[in-house]
Amino acid sequence: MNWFKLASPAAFYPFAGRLIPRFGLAALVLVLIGFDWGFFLTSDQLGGSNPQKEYYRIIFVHVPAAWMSMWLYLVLAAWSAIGLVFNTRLSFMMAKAVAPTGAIFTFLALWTGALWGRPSWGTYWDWDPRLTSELLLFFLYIGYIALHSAIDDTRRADRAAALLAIVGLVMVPVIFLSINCPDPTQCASLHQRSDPGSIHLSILIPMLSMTLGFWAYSFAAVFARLRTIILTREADSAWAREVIAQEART
Amino acid sequence: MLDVTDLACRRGERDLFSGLGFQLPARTLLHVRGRNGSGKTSLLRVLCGLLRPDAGSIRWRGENIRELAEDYHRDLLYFGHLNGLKADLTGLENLRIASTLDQAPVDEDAIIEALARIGLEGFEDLPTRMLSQGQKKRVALARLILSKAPLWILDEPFTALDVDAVEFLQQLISAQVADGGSVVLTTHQEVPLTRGAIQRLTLGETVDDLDAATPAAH
Amino acid sequence: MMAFFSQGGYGGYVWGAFGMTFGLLLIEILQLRASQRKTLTRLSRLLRLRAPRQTASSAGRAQGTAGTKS
Amino acid sequence: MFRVFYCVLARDITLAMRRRTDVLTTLFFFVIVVSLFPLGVGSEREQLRLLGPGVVWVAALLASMLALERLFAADYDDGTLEQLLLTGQPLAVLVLGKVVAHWLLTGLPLVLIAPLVAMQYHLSPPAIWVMMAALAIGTPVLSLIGAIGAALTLGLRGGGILLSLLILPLYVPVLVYGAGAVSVSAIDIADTEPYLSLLSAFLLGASLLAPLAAAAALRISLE
Repeated sequence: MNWFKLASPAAFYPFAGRLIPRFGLAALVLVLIGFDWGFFLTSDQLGGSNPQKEYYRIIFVHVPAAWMSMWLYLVLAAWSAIGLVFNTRLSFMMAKAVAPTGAIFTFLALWTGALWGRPSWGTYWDWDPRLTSELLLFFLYIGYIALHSAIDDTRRADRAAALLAIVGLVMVPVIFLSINCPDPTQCASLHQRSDPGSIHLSILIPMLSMTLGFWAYSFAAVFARLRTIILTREADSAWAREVIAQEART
Repeated sequence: MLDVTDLACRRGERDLFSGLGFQLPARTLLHVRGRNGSGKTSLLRVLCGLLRPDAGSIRWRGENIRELAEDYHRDLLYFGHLNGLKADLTGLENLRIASTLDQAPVDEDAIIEALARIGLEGFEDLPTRMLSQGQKKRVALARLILSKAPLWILDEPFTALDVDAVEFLQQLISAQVADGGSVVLTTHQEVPLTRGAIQRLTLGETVDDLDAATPAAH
Repeated sequence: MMAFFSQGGYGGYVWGAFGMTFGLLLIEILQLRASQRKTLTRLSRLLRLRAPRQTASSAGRAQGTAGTKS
Repeated sequence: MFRVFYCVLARDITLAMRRRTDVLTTLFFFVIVVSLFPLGVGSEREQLRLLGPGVVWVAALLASMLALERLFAADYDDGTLEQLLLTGQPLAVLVLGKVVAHWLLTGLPLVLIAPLVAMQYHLSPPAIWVMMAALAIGTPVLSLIGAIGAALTLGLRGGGILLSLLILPLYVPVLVYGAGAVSVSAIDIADTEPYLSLLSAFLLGASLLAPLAAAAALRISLE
């Protein structure tokens, strides 16, 4: 397969169309495995130095959602940079399509974090560095979406929002540093320091399965959104007319 | 000197022009015509490098203007719909700043003389917001007198000018062409030249217009 | 079964988290479906409207080239 | 290059001096916001001393952001911005000139008036000095980062509110370390050094990168 060919919207449109059901199915299966494992194969209580009861199961969605939110912002900024450097239309559309899904996962990370915080810390919102970082990431997503929708001219909207995404990406390490280390001389204010090696396998497997499920879901959702964006923007071209005429009949 | 090939420009959902190509040698004036909305201003902004074309290339003395960037802008004088004057500054200050930024600073006497030539003697120390529309335009046009740029791109320079000023501007343009420069301009006015060539470019109407009768190209 | 739903008394938190997650993702899917359908109908209507004119005038573009007169 | 930088700087300052009220508006906005807090949270001294650094910094953030809206807008409206893009000078240098002028007109007054508002919060004299130093290093960073947002939202409807949405999250590091420095100074003045050096590092980074980003944003917005 010639991958460069896929850079043209005309070739990518049907390609994405074929992939959506596959990713959708993969997402469903993986999420179900994660759910099933997490609820029926893990113990009800978490012992150790930090004993937790059933509510710890929230991490099976919280952690994957938080991971996805950060990963998708990277994807968003990467496509923005590619678009600005190589001036490829599809990259901008890709970035635009990623943003809402990323924002949803960020919101979910915040929501599930709050619900975990209440039984765990006794409050829905604590200025925990990781939750605060998610909150700021959420603002960055909202900024991208707001700027893009405030500009009528598509090209300016694409490029301006892309630049904002890159500026955001450059600032993210600094923002996270300032949140994690409000005192520059010591940075250990995390509520719970987690060491990936110490996580029990029965917890890690559902968490990873759920993450992969969310990842596949993101592919499906982003491709679906991308197809609509492509069609709207390319409506004048011959291939798009054919597609529209064809799909309108079915 | 200016070499345009296969230029295309879209604004929003609409194709303004495509496959546009021409060469503009020295000692030439390019007169761009077309109806309202036919893309005249967009074309001029593309030629300035303010607007990125959707296809095609523009070369200045053989090099792409994207790569020349600032070097191209040094050779260029653009006169847009807006006068580009700060209303709170005097004509003198406006022109002094403009010439400093163009890296061709001129002394105060030259500016005062330029303003006098364009008929604004005694107005040089007034904030431009106190001037009339036509006078503001004259202050802005005084940049043409001070400019040494070989390429002028002028968007509707004749509007809001009275008969004397129009005639003076025509002389300026024809002097620029005679001195070996090039001028691109949009106007409904004819510009008589003493020396040099005139090219005409008509941007066609979109065929969606019901009464579109003009042929697409001349 | 009851134990599954009550989650040791933390059912509200656990199901609140999972419910919001799956709910939001479902809403996103439905919203994507709806917007795709809406775009298709809008574009096909637009095409139908334009079609007769398009054939009459062969191309919807303006073109220009310069000729020299001295 | 220094000549054009200076030219733009002098131009913007001359312009502001002909409309002096604009400068004072920002300053009074800052003073009013800071003065409102004690009315809202109560005037207990100990509490005010704790809140002071954060309140002053948040007010500075808002004041600098409000003023930013005008950074490029006036030039955009009268066409001089277009001319600035076509001057044949590196646009980033011109942007830096405008930002420096903007800071001198809106940021510097905040630094100078800081002792006055600090007294409203019963800050100790050393804390006041630290606050002035932190504001002097931090507010230019705000102007620099804000210039990117101002360039991106140029000419948009609702530009001001959009600008705050885009820019305020990016101000967080300056807020954290700026306010942190003042809070820490109450314990030991020597502890403020890492805070101020971090702020200085931000200033260095921002003055190198932000003008480039703002120049790119201006090019995009003027297309």
